[in-house]
Amino acid sequence: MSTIPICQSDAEILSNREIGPGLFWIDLLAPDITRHALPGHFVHLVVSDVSEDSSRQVWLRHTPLLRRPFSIAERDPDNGIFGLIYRIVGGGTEILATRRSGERVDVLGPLGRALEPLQSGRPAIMVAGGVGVAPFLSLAQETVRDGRARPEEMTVLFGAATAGLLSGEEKFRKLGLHVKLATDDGSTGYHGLVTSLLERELDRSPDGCAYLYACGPTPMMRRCQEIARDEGIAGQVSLEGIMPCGVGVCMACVVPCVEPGDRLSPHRYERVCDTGPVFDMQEVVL
Amino acid sequence: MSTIPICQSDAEILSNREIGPGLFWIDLLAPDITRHALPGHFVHLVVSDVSEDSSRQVWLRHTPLLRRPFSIAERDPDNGIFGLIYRIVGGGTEILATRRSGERVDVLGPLGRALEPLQSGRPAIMVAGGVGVAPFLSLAQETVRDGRARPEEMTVLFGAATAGLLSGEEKFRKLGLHVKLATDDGSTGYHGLVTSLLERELDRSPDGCAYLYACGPTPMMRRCQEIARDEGIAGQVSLEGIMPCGVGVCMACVVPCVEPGDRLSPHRYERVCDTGPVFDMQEVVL
Amino acid sequence: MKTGPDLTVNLGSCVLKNPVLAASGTFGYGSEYGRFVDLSDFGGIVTKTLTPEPWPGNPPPRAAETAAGMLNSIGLQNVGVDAFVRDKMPYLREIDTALIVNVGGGPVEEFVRVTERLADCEGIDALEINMSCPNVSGGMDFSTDPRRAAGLVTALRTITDLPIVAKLTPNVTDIAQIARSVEDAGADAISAINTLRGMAVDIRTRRPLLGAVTGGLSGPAIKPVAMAAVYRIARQVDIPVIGIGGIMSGEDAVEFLVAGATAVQVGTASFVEPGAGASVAQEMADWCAASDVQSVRDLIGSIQIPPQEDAPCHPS
Amino acid sequence: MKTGPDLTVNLGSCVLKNPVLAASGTFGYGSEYGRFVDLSDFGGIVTKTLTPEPWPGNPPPRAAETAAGMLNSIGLQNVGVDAFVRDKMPYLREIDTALIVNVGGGPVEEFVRVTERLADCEGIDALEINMSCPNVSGGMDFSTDPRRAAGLVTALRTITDLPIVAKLTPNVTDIAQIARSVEDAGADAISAINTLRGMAVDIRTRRPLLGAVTGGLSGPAIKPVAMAAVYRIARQVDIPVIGIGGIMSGEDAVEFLVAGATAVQVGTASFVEPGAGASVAQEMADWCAASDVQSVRDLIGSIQIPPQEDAPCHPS
Ligand SMILES: Cc1cc2nc3c(=O)[nH]c(=O)nc-3n(C[C@H](O)[C@H](O)[C@H](O)COP(=O)(O)OP(=O)(O)OC[C@H]3O[C@@H](n4cnc5c(N)ncnc54)[C@H](O)[C@@H]3O)c2cc1C
Ligand SMILES: Cc1cc2nc3c(=O)[nH]c(=O)nc-3n(C[C@H](O)[C@H](O)[C@H](O)COP(=O)(O)OP(=O)(O)OC[C@H]3O[C@@H](n4cnc5c(N)ncnc54)[C@H](O)[C@@H]3O)c2cc1C
Ligand SMILES: Cc1cc2nc3c(=O)[nH]c(=O)nc-3n(C[C@H](O)[C@H](O)[C@H](O)COP(=O)(O)O)c2cc1C
Ligand SMILES: Cc1cc2nc3c(=O)[nH]c(=O)nc-3n(C[C@H](O)[C@H](O)[C@H](O)COP(=O)(O)O)c2cc1C
Ligand code: FES
Ligand code: FES
Repeated sequence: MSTIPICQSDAEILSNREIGPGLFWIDLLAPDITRHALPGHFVHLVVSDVSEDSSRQVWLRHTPLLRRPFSIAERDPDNGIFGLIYRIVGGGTEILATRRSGERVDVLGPLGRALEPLQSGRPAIMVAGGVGVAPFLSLAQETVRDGRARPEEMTVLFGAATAGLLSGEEKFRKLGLHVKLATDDGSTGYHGLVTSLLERELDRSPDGCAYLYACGPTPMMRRCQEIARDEGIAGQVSLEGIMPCGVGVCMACVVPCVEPGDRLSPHRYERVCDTGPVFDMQEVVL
Repeated sequence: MSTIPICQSDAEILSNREIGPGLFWIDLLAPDITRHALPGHFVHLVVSDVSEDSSRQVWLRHTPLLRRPFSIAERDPDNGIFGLIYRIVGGGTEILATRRSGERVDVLGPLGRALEPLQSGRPAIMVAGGVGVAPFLSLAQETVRDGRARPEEMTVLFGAATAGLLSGEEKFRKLGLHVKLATDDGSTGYHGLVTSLLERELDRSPDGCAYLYACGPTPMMRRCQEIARDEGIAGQVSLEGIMPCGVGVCMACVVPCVEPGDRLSPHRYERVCDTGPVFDMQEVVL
Repeated sequence: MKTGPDLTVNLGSCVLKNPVLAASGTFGYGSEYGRFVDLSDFGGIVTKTLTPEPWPGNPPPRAAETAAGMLNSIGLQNVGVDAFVRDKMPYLREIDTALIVNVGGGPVEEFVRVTERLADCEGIDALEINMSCPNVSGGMDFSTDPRRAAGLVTALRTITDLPIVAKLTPNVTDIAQIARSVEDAGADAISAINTLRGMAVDIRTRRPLLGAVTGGLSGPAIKPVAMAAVYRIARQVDIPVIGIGGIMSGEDAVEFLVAGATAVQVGTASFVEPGAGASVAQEMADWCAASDVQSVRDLIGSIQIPPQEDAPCHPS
Repeated sequence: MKTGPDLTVNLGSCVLKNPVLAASGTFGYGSEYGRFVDLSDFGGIVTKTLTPEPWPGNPPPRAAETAAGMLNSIGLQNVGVDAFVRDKMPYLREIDTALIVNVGGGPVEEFVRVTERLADCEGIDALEINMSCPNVSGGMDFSTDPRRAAGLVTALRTITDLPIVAKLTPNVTDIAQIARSVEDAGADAISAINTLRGMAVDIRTRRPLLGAVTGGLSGPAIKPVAMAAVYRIARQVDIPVIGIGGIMSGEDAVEFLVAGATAVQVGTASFVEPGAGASVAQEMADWCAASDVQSVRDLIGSIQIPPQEDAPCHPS
């Protein structure tokens, strides 16, 4: 259980705009949450848009019922603002996309375990698939802000189905990171899987990666695990999971884990929301 | 089962505006429905506002689940437009009030049995409670349009909790009807129940009413039944009922009825949506 | 219906042009919705439960909306089997879709009377037995007791050659056990589920929202319960299962087929969308086409159960 | 909590400051939500079901959202009773609210072990027995069989003086019968209901959305089912009933009390609104104040059953 204080905030939407096909960026004003958030943390949002005092039937206010988890993608601590990047995949994100600036959303956060900070002298690669880029936007931003590591020590390999879904890459470039893109349709960058791009990178500069971060679809992360294992690279993955509570009470979001260094040890179930979403690269069974 | 053709129409909202505290008027473009509608008919609306192709979870589109019934309050057959007057009472009407012009609502109609037309030489009183005024707005409009009866032969007694909820009365005046108002709080017109106003009217001009229409809260209609029975006046009531289907299939909306002229006959259950909503004044057991 | 995937399925000897039927009690006698919906696009229609005599039903109010569902306590108000045959069958016979007539009653004799009256009536493709009518005297319910359920089916089996579909209630400890017993007694198919027992109260008046106090819950809210029932039944019987409960879309219907249903019924959905019987079928066809499924029959029971690491142990 | 109506209720010897408890399995061990919610505004907390040993639970995925509800198949993952007493009780003991510890297990002996371990542990106000854990060997469920249910309560009654609350499953033919039998065996209160059996399938992959295939349905979708269960039980037992199922608001809670519940639990609602245990209680207080109700106890069982014109006959 993390010791970061959790807040429940009635956050104001400052902007909510489409930045790619079905891809949105939302900025929320929530100073308490922003203050304590670290890269890798996520928030849990009530997306339904029927206002508090509106209907007599409370269940109308609660459609869809459950909160939706999103990784914090950017933080402006001076102004108490954080940003999320989200893709419309179902009813909840669909409704979220209709919310307007000035409206409010109920946010719980910051939640989960943060990413291992970057260290100067330990060049790192971040492999991002689609909206899996969110925690790495935070990580890059905070690392550069803190001066913990130099931008040149960070490489982002960012893959998506098509060019329009690579929104965010300009932010990495602006921070001075190496950015390489991959698309399934070849519309930009490398034509193929981002994990193939990773293999190519490791081949080209075997010393260019002392630490590997991965966040994206499960097959992508599974392949990253294999590559990291084969190459003997340490690292972390950031997972998703169905999260009714988001704070470690319901035991729904678990993932099977093994003991460090022992892939054949009996599985134990760890909560993605609380022990994770960030796990040691080889700890989780994907 | 009425022989009026029923249509299902994807009607365009032409306007939807607040005309009193929590009281709205909505105009819908639906030529097929408008063409056949008669005073007393109602429509069954899908109020939920999530568009057809939006979410993957169909149940999100269907919150609230059931259609909502509303009486047709006005008809512009030349332009294929009809109007409804509605009060916010719960989640469904709340959502309806947020719908904007240009959006579409799924409408089924015209439904139910129409009101008995007015006849020249048979002076009639319409007793309306709150939004129960809707069918009488139609009736007055169509009667004057057809020239079936002269406006002076129609009296509207219109009651509500307070003056602001008497929206629509100006339409009657414009048509040339006698209009008398009653409010519970005395903010305008007669201070008291509209049924007391009815008694006063009948006392004052015993020949002024050969036919009595009533639509409003159940206690109001029950009192109208008593008065009509005591005075020997024929007439009709227009009822509400919880209406899952609105077209006579589910048998949910029934009201106990007695045989004409025999108050002690065994009850039979009649569907408000199909045999009604308009019933002979003494036929229903309220 | 566009050409495309093969949508036909069989319920015993009864062939359906597509797997989507309108459910009993939510589609009247066909003619009401038939005024403005093309019923020939439906896989079939199940008519309102019939009793030997006209039946008045329960005191109103008889319906209430709930979260993603509704309660009803109609109490089987119906015109009775004689009026049905006389007034409703001529219309129903002309519709180009399967006709399943739902049979009810109190004691077994009443079911027998209705079934006998329908036996010589042309144009009926199958009978669905509403086993959830509590016996007026004992308050017992045929489909809560495997022996009584089987007894009812046995009694009807001897007097009709029409396919018999036994419609079961979910308000039991083990619905699959009831299903097995009616299969053994000669039922040709199982319909599952009828409504869940539920109630709601108006806290202002402190009165139940239903005149009969409790009623039956239907709609999307109960879909997961219906899915679990269909899945459990389908694994334990060899006859076709008709899935019912909260189906609003083609994808919902596909979900039931994957879990083991051969056909489905749409109930509450028809109130929202009178053409649901046709639109759900069309959406199924579209889904199959988009998913390279040649025949809906390939979907039936195609659920992939992942190998269990640990035996599933507890429900919560 | 503002001053106002009297909100206290009694569960046997256990006095609650208000009738709203957090339900087992949806509030962990208190400390998780306690980080940012004031638990002293809750009527009480029911902790996650405990087994004698730490229990791994079911394979993921363990949850899925459904219409106005959710499915879960946690499978009772918990730290075990020893770790609970050692690591969780010190925190829980300090909270100014009633503490009800939920006891589970496979065979009766496991319930006995957990109960014995808790017997000498200070700070516990009552035990809630999760009777819906299928016996690992036989797959049987204590609360589906009145004799087994009574046997379990009898076994625990002899080893603890704490009030025993029997928590029942709705997946039975007659929940009131089970309630009567546990009352006879010495239970001090009944909790109803646990989740409804349900399932959902991902039609794209054709795999169940839950790793354990079926799971338990909770949330607003099941409220009418829970209401009917509470109403039926309350009319047949003399001990208090705790209503559980889909409660999201103070008005929902009032509805349960009117139907016969003495207290309620909020489960799924806490996921949406972590402070639901307090806000539902506050809304109840506000509602009582606005409705001239001096004490919530005046609400209990205050339902007005209208005189029946006809006997209610059929569910649909
Ligand atoms: C820790 C964490 C961080 C995340 N960060 C982001 C992010 O930065 N940007 C982004 O676009 N998405 C992110 N996701 C995924 C995001 O939560 C889902 O896309 C979203 O919940 C889908 O909701 P929906 O109603 O649109 O979809 P539906 O499929 O309709 O949702 C149905 C249910 O499944 C759950 N669900 C569906 N997909 C996922 C998923 N992939 N992960 C978890 N629950 C899911 C929903 O929460 C809901 O309860 C994150 C998930 C987790 C667990
Ligand atoms: C034939 C007919 C004509 C009507 N005409 C009008 C009209 O012209 N203007 C107007 O404002 N209202 C009218 N009503 C009432 C209107 O249908 C309800 O106010 C509306 O359905 C409430 O929906 P809700 O979701 O806001 O309320 P909720 O209370 O949240 O609704 C819950 C459920 O109860 C039903 N319900 C609630 N109140 C009523 C009611 N009074 N009658 C029927 N069903 C109800 C709803 O349809 C819904 O299924 C009419 C009702 C009927 C039957
Ligand atoms: C208003 C209403 C009336 C019903 N009447 C009957 C009936 O007469 N006979 C029957 O077997 N089922 C009846 N049912 C149950 C439905 O056929 C169906 O089993 C149930 O509603 C679940 O499906 P759904 O969720 O799609 O509505 C009725 C359901 C409703 C909602
Ligand atoms: C994720 C989850 C876990 C649960 N775990 C338990 C449990 O361990 N023991 C128990 O008795 N009930 C458990 N329940 C059932 C709840 O306590 C409650 O009875 C049920 O969810 C209905 O209430 P609700 O609709 O308010 O959620 C669990 C429910 C959920 C949703
Ligand atoms: S979401 Fe509840 S424990 Fe993780
Ligand atoms: S609403 Fe269905 S019969 Fe009247």
